[in-house]
Amino acid sequence: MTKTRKWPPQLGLAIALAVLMAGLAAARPGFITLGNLVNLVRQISINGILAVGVTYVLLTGGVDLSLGSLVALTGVIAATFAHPGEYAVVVPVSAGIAAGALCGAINGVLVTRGRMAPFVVTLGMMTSARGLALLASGGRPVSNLSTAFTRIGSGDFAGIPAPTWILLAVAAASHVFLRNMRMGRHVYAVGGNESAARASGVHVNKVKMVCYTVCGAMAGLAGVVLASRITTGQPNAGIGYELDAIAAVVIGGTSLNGGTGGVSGTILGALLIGVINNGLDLLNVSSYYQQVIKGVIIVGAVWLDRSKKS
Amino acid sequence: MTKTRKWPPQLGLAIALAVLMAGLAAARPGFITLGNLVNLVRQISINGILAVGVTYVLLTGGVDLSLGSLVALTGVIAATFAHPGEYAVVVPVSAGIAAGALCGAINGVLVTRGRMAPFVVTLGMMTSARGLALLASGGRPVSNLSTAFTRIGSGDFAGIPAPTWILLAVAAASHVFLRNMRMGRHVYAVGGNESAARASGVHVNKVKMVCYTVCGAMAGLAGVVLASRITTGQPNAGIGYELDAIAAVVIGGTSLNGGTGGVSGTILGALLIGVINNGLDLLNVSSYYQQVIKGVIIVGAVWLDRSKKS
Amino acid sequence: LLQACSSSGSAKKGPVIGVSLLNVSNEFIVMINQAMDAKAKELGVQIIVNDAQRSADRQVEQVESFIAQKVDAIILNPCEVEASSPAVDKAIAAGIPIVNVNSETRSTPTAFVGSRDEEAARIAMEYIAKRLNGKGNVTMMQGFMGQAGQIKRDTGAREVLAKNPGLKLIAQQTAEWDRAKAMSLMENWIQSYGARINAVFAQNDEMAMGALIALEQARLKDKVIVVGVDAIADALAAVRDGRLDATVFQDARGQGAAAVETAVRIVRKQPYEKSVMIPFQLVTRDNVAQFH
Amino acid sequence: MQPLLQLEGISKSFWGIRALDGAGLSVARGEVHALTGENGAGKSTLMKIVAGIERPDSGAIRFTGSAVAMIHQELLPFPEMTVAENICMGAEPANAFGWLDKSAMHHRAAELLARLGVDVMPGARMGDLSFAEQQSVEISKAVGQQADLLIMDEPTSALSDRECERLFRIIGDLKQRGVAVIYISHRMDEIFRLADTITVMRDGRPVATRPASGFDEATLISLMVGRDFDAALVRQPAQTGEVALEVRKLTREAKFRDITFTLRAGEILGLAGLIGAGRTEIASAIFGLDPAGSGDIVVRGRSVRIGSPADALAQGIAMVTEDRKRYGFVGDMGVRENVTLSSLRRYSAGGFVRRGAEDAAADEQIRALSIRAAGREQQVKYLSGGNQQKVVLARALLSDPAILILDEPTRGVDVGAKAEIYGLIARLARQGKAILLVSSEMNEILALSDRILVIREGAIAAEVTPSRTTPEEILSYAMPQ
Ligand SMILES: Nc1ncnc2c1ncn2[C@@H]1O[C@H](COP(=O)(O)OP(=O)(O)OP(=O)(O)O)[C@@H](O)[C@H]1O
Ligand SMILES: Nc1ncnc2c1ncn2[C@@H]1O[C@H](COP(=O)(O)OP(=O)(O)OP(=O)(O)O)[C@@H](O)[C@H]1O
Ligand SMILES: [Mg+2]
Ligand SMILES: [Mg+2]
Repeated sequence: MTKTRKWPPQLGLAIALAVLMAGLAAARPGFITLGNLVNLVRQISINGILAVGVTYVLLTGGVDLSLGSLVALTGVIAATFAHPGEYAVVVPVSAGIAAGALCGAINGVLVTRGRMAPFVVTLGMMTSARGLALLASGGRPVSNLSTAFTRIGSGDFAGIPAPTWILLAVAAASHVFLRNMRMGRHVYAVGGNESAARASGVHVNKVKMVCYTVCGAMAGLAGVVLASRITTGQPNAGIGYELDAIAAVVIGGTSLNGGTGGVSGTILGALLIGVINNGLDLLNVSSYYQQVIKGVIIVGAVWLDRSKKS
Repeated sequence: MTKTRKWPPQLGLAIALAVLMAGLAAARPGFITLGNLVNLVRQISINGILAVGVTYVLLTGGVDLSLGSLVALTGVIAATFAHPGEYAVVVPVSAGIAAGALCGAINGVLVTRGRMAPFVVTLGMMTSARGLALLASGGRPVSNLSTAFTRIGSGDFAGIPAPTWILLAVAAASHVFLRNMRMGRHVYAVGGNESAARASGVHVNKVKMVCYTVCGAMAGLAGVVLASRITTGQPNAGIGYELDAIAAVVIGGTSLNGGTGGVSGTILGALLIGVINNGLDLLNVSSYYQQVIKGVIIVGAVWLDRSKKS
Repeated sequence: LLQACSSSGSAKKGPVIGVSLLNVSNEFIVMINQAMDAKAKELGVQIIVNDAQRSADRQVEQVESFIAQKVDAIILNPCEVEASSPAVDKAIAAGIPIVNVNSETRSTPTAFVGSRDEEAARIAMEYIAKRLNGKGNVTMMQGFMGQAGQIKRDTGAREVLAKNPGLKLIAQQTAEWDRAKAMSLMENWIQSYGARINAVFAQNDEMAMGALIALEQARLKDKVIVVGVDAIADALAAVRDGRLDATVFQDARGQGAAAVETAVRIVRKQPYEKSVMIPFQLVTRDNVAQFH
Repeated sequence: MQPLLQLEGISKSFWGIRALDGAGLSVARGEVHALTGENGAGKSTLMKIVAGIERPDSGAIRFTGSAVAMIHQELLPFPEMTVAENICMGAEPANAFGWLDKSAMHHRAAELLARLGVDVMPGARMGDLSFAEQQSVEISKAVGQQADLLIMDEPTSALSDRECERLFRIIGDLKQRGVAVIYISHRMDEIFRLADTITVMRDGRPVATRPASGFDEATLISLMVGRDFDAALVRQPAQTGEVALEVRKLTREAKFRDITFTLRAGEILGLAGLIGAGRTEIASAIFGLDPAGSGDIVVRGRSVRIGSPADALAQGIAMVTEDRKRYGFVGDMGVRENVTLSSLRRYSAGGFVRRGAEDAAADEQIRALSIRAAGREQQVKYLSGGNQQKVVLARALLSDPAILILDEPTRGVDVGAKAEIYGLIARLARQGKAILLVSSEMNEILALSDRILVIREGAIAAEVTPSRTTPEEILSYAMPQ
């Protein structure tokens, strides 16, 4: 009969990214060195982890504004358990991730059982979690962390920074989960048409709970990595990170209405944002122009992606 | 056969607000004094104006993240024309509003003609406009403003602060526009079912253009009022204002998917946020607990609103 | 939790002072806050502390609320030079004494306790000039663009650069007061300039710490001088350990205590100084012990 | 005389998929022009082009009238707005400043609804109406638009005979006034009753256009399907077995009350009634989409609590819903993913989907129901209406239920496929499945059911046996007293 349309969904974005990188390499040979590429992948790690997490929530048609605050809260909690000579490094790491997952689960309960708009629920969590982070730390950075803990953020393996390995691991696992597992299919169904998913026997609330909890856990992981990288638990860390993470996902082609998109696009989106930040720093563009240009490039890249499609 | 459901949509929210205010009045008699009530309505003015503006955009199913940056940009622009003895006060005011409207229109064009997600477009504008505000001001506050200009933010009329009058005016006009004018109905239609609206002969792109432009103009108005109130055009003003404004709208019952809600809910939402901020300050709740409580109250109020409905 | 609830029930004993702080998730401001609490307890006055969360507009609102509550005095830790001025004007117009702490506003308050931010940057940059013998490549990490602190520290630093033509400002960029952003920025600078950078001036210690960690990880720290401002605990520890070259001590506790004391004196109609200047001090490994 | 509408050589492709291939059509004023043909033949696409919603790749459109109104196959409601606002959308009565005249809106809506004889309040919220009621509202909207060409894309797919009669009368009136109507339908009786001219489409172009008198049913069907075909329905009553489903005193306030019946394995029980009688509500309550307030549901002798469709599916109950766009499919997903959504567990191991098995199952269903798609990966939102319906049906069948609830199962399905589906339903009953059939098509329910319950205003008004009843008798029970 006729052929199925098989246009890779993020081709436009990948082209935009390639053009941008080629331009930067031409303008600044230092951009394409091994050292800087390692730099780049390290710098996108935290936003990447958050973006992978929030991809789950966005796919269901929800949103999570609490990410930035959760990064602060979980970072502070992890740091509290990470002083040298107190606990094995697994304790702070699990504490941070568990705290994030718990907050995510609370978001999930309020969205499903409470039948409230995800925007409102996670806005409340954003505010409350920030307060908790300040309370837990007394408003001051929690420092003096063990080297075992700080190595998470600063170490590397086979030349690639540890945070990047973590990002790769969660991205790969999420990709497989969303593409190949039954529950992953259900995530798309809930986001695509919630009533139809329910009528098909999908446990909509369970799916949403999983997504919000995973998103919270990823925020916890990001909080741990950040605290380890900057060697402190900062109660005022992560402000605005939620927007960067959501931006990466949306730039990567996942719809805010849910149901379409995926982790591969998210990684491209995070890379695009990372390349812009890194490239403009390398070019030493003045801060004022940097912001103007950054906005234009983001819109331009997405425009290219859109117009390639139709 | 079927009866019309005539439960006033924001009754739950109004009740939540009343309970909160009664509680505050009991805990702190100073809360209910004339002086503090005047304070309260003045304090919600800027967020209220922004929230009314973004109501238009949210009703179409879009979003506007650029509000905060536009407040800064338009404030700086207005301030540049507001030095004493240079221009009549109408010049800076119109310049600010026009600049906001222009930026809003650019958002609108990119969303309609460019067929890009409003999130991405307005995120780009958010970043770029902030850069422009810094460029236009050289990164420093624009001060030394004429008293005619600063009176907009500090003056009052019949005991009610001028910014509150401005909010009342735009809210009333918007309410009438959205409820009683053809174009207003079309705004709801576009948000409710865009393809149906198109099939019904509604000029979808035109409606969206109007909404984004009005939203930008309101941001300009808010920028003018803010600059006048703090007697400077501050290039770093308005950070995070977009979230507060959207929160007021969503708390007020307007769906992020568009098509339902309205200005009356928005005003209630802005009031709720204002009362929480003002009340917790009055109670001298420590800032950390204040944030925790604020998040809880927002979610609680919306929960009350939701559960009353079903 | 509800400090006021308990005390407002009982008969009002001492004067009430309203305090509006720049941002209590900032360690430096937290220290000012703690000093104020201690001093208030000592003097038997009640203080109401509001957090302006870096928004001048909120700050003006909070002062309006204090006026409506008829507090006896106001202490203002201004967010902005210009934008926080209406708060001062309104308090003065309402006949309530207002004391600015830590930084200035355009409008003149009843009294001022603090120091000049330009001074801190000047001290830091002069230290760099001295270490480099007036010759070398410098980078500067800016605070949040357009904020009073950033502008003033920028001004101070540039004065010293102008006096030392041998110092070249090869790059400057904002890291928005944030440690994580500063780390990324430093990493990018290392890619661009590598060992050509001789010194980094960060406009606060958070950013200095971020730059420091990035340089250490790139094994360049021994080639680059890093200086911050504020003397937060982390930075002092880093100076003590010989990692951070210097920071500039600003006496948060002294400022907080003096502000409350001045406000109480005004309320009690005792003599007070209109301007209490608390000097900055350079902290290096040599004198770090006295700052703990 | 110059025709009102003249189409020539219209072609349209979607991503390389040819929907229209040089289609031409000519419609005169005052003519009722029926358009029919297989699912996916391109009827809706052609009409969307006429209405200006899609742009053709090539071809010429000559329209000499002033306005076109269209009733869409997939409804286009504004669920959050009132019925009156829906009806007036795009043509609201307003003064020169754009100020709305709300009472005029209300009156216009009330009048149009009364003409169609639909019992819906102009102030009701559109989203609260049943699919059929929404369809009636959209018909009223189109009729009220004073167009000289009215396109009706399967307007009666969810209407029962009474509303259909009213609609036909309205069409007669419009014709008198010189309005041309293009009427798309898969129902032969309607086509022969209404049409002056009939065009049959196949594979994106008309294959025959003749005056209605030039066709008889058999030739029409063979032209549509492309082969000779016997559409007559004959079903031998099946052997019935154990009681599979028993419903006792099922009640929901203001919707239905005291619904009690039993359904045996191998039996097909029909639910007949007028729109709004509550049949869909009853079916949805049993399936757990919208659980009832009180009453018992007994499945194979055990009383069960069904709080959600997942519970129902776990009990072996599957349902094809009436509102396919809302409950039927996930538009962004492909045919494969939709078809297997309810039974994914069977095609997975250890939580992982086994793609090979899933692909095979999807292909099997595509073949069995002759779903016309560009492959199993084609997104369902881009399928034609009838093919979407087949996807929904396939999903329900694939879950291999013991009890199957079918609410308007052949809505929008072409005659050929309809006969296949009838055959399928009969075969399923023979295999021992218990089937609850809700249908507004009298022929369908009479031909397929073993027993028929007539629902009137939320209660069972009568039970009849198809072999010993007539459509008139059923209608007399269904009419509100
Ligand atoms: N937007 C679209 N994108 C891709 N393909 C489309 C789109 N719209 C229609 N098609 C395809 O065009 C063909 C014709 O569809 P159309 O809806 O016109 O059929 P139809 O004759 O109305 O069928 P039915 O009787 O089932 O309603 C189908 O193969 C369908 O899949
Ligand atoms: N989702 C809904 N929300 C509120 N009311 C509804 C909903 N669906 C249906 N109703 C109402 O329930 C009543 C019964 O409708 P139902 O759809 O069950 O009738 P029916 O007999 O199946 O007829 P048909 O399916 O042909 O419309 C109608 O008055 C309708 O307005
Ligand atoms: Mg069709
Ligand atoms: Mg029905």
